[in-house]
Amino acid sequence: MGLDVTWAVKWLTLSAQAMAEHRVELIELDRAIGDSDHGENMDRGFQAVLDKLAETPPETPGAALKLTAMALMSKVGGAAGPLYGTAFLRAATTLGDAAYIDAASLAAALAAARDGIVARGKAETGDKTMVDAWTPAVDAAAAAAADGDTLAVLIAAAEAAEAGAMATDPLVARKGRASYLGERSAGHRDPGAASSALILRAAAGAAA
Amino acid sequence: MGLDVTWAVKWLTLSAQAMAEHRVELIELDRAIGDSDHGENMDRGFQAVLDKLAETPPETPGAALKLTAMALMSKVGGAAGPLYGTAFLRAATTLGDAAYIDAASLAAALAAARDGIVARGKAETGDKTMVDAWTPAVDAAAAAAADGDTLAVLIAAAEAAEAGAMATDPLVARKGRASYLGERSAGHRDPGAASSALILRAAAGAAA
Amino acid sequence: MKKLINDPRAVVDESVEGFGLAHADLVTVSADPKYVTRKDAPVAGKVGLVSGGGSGHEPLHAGFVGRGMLDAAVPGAVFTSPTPDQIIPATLAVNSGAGVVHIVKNYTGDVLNFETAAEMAQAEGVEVRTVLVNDDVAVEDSLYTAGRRGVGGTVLVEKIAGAAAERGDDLDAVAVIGDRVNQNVRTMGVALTACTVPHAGTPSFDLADNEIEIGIGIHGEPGRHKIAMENADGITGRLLEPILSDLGTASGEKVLLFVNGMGGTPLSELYIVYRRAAQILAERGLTVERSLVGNYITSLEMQGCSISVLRLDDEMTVLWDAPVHTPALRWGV
Amino acid sequence: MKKLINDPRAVVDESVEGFGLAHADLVTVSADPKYVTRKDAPVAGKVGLVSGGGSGHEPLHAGFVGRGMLDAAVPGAVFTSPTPDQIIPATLAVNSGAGVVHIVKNYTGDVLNFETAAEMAQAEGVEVRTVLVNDDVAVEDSLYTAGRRGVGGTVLVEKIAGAAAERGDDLDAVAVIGDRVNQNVRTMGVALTACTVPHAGTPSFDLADNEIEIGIGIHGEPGRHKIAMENADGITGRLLEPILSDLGTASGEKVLLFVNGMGGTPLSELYIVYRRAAQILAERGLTVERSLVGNYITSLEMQGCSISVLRLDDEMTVLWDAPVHTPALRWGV
Ligand SMILES: Nc1ncnc2c1ncn2[C@@H]1O[C@H](COP(=O)(O)OP(=O)(O)O)[C@@H](O)[C@H]1O
Ligand SMILES: Nc1ncnc2c1ncn2[C@@H]1O[C@H](COP(=O)(O)OP(=O)(O)O)[C@@H](O)[C@H]1O
Ligand SMILES: [Mg+2]
Ligand SMILES: [Mg+2]
Ligand SMILES: [Mg+2]
Ligand SMILES: [Mg+2]
Repeated sequence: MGLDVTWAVKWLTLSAQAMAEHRVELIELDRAIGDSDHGENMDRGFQAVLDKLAETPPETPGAALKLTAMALMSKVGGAAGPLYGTAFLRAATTLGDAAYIDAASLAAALAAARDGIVARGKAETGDKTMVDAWTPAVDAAAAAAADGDTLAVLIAAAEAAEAGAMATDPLVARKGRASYLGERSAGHRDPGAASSALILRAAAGAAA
Repeated sequence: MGLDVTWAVKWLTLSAQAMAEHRVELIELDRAIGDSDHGENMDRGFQAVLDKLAETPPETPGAALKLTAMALMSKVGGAAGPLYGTAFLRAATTLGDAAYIDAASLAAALAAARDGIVARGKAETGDKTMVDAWTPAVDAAAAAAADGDTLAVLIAAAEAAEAGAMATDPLVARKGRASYLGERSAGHRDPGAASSALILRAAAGAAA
Repeated sequence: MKKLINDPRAVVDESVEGFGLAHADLVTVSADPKYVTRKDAPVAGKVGLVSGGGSGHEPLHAGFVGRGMLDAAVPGAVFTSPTPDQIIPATLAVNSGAGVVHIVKNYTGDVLNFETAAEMAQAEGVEVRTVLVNDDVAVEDSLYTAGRRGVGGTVLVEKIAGAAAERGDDLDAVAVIGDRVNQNVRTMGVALTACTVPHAGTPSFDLADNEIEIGIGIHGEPGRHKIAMENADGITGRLLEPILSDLGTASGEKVLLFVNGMGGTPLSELYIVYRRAAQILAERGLTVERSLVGNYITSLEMQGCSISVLRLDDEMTVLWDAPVHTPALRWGV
Repeated sequence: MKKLINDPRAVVDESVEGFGLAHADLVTVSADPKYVTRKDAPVAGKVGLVSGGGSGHEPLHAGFVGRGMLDAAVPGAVFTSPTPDQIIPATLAVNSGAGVVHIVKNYTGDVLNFETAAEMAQAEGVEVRTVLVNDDVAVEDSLYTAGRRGVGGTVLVEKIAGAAAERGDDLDAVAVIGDRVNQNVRTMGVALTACTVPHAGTPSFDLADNEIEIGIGIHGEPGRHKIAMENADGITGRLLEPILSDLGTASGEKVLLFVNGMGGTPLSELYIVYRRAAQILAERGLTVERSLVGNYITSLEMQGCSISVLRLDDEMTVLWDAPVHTPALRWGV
């Protein structure tokens, strides 16, 4: 079996909830080393995702992610909009029309998402961006996928993403708006890494 | 004998000192019911008077007051500049070329100054303006002049002006910038009345 | 108080000097006595237009010196009217023989200083007319006050009278059109924050975080009353209501709508106010024929705005549209 | 936070609506997707110019839509770059067949969103060139950052490239002159106060009463470093020094000097900065051929300024002087 469109819709719904709940926190993180909009942008974007899901309920997980990509691309703006848009689009492409996602294709979809972010943003590990949440998540997912348990893959990814986001605290940013601060960016968590961890935690929550 | 040009120069010098010393206080009074410039304007104006006195030392009290009128008119600006300018000009005209001022002509000069202010500003007693310091001062001076003692005239004028200035506290302004505040102007001393009292006190101080 | 200044007492000197350097193609600056004239003044045969007042309202007045508007501006100290020894030479400098109109905002200081200057200029043979601007509806009872203040309408008087002078109207005609603009314009302002006069160093009034000051003038003096903070639509209604009722506009009339920033308010917010004001005017059946949005008559860094409504007639519209070329207002040239 | 707004989330919608009402003679506003086009767009045979970015920098960009400058502006949320679904239709709307130039400030968000939009517009048959503006010398080591930001120079690129498009230059030529302006302009800014993004409600950074932030961008992000408050002459020197050394100007060269307010600074203070900047340039043997002083690219109500110096050649000067008719910049027409 594996994860189906119900899981995907639940994932996106929980993600939207998480963005609304953590809106102020993400704004605050962005205020410290950016321009105070990340939480607002993500909240607005995922509300648009919910609207789209209600409007045209998707029939496959891939369709749900594609719709998400389009909504985020057209409603988030800023750096995060195109990056998340590309991530969800690449994941959707990997999943194709499949009705069910097994552990291996789940791990592959996560890897495709991460690769999309890197392709667009050109950030390397340690540049203090959302990549620092995604790369450990992708690695942990790949390792967990061997056992074939999708929930275990998602939990591993979420935990790794959370650890990765926390690990951005001491880093000096080299990409995105925070990079203008140089050394002053150290001591603050990257907002995009934080929102990425929330989204991946929502994915696990939806499968639990 | 009476008051001579030395007295006049000392009066103006003490006035300049008083304006410098009370600059912030006059600004604060004007801040409450006006536009925060009265102390700055008077200080600037009387510094210009000092410069003029040094440049072309006057030979009569009347000449000293005329020079003062011109300096205030050209350096103070605002409402106070033309009002004080006219006051000093009218007083100077009254005194003419006399080398010495007796009590009667002193009282007449003060009355002329006050009349000048009223002629220009059209304020009545109780309108909460500098007139409320000048009119009691002129009345007290006239009464004291009967005894022929110029110092007594000046002390009477200074005391009356101070009382008059204090008495503006509860009034509602009907002229000048404070009038825009209506009832909100009550509870504050009129800055022009306060500076008038300082100037008349300096006149007494110079004669002591 | 944080300001981009050097010595607080040199603010006007240095600012006017910089202004003169930046606009050397348009204006000439006299440093002492301080005044700014149009580069080609006096313009032969043309009535001269002189305005002035305290500094701190930039771009008013110096920013409006140039073809089609003022011939001279006379800046006083911050929030302090200029003195006759500045106004007189400015008046003489722009007199081509056709006489000079003084545009004076109705504040005791401005009135007295311009009055003295006009008298002395006349004594020197210059014909002077005075247009007194008093468009501020916040001053309710002008019997018991120094009368209504000159505020936002001043900009409109200067533009339209300036165009009349430029097209060759004579002295009386320029004064008459200036008066007509004044009689047909009403203004009301609001402050969200006070401003700080450089030499004073403390804010000009105290305002709590949830309070605004309604019916302010332009000198940082407190307004008619404080009210609790409201949203932009609410504030706009509060400003516009007394303007329209005092002006007595009737459905079908044409107006110019002027939303002016007090210096520290973003342009984006002025457009939010403009939006609501335009809606209200439309509801009243008024046609907004012309509009102006921006910081034109300010109170240093104060946050807030004023709204002015000018009832237009065809001649005023033509004069409004006439070419103007000044540092702060320019079109048609 | 006191602002003349209604719902913090409606700020851009309502402000752009008001802007459209106030300038209905010049622009057309599309509400959703949100973008502003020149009233007569597409102009037959003319290369289209599109710019955009986060809101909160008004008058940039919508204020520069009109003859001789931009054909379209695409406003994002406050400090958030717009999305491809706005940029694409704006691009299509101003394409007359001669192609479209995107003027993009170098921020990751703007670059990515315009990149996507350009790709998709090209797929629809519109030739697109991108001019990336990155004039901010505050970003020292562009190897270890997202690269220099696009700041004050953007206004100059838009004006000069706009004039090139208006005179009939082809797509590549317009992009080339835009690039040339960018390569010859350097900017540096300072904040005396932070600004508050409406939806955030707290100031974008913390600054003590005696501190200023040097090397800021335009999004309320903190700058290169904080220093103790200094006077205007000192600050001007600090901003100009890195500009001139990076630009490598030589005595005898001609420049355009642009002193820009961040939104909450009085014009009078900008002229004090201009004065000192002009003195320094004169000391270096540079000739200030053209100048611009005012609030053109802002950060909401932030107090502070930026200085830009553009090394001029004759063609740039001619294009700078060419007629422009937009809500925020107008001359020659
Ligand atoms: N080049 C990049 N590669 C990957 N992620 C990036 C890059 N640039 C920025 N980001 C991510 O985007 C986040 C900021 O998003 P957001 O605040 O919405 O956009 P903006 O910086 O345009 O305001 C950063 O915290 C970071 O995680
Ligand atoms: N019409 C008037 N008649 C008499 N005195 C006046 C009048 N108007 C104003 N004043 C005096 O001028 C003072 C204000 O002076 P100042 O602050 O220097 O001028 P401004 O009000 O122009 O800023 C007031 O306190 C008042 O005493
Ligand atoms: Mg951000
Ligand atoms: Mg005063
Ligand atoms: Mg004053
Ligand atoms: Mg942003």
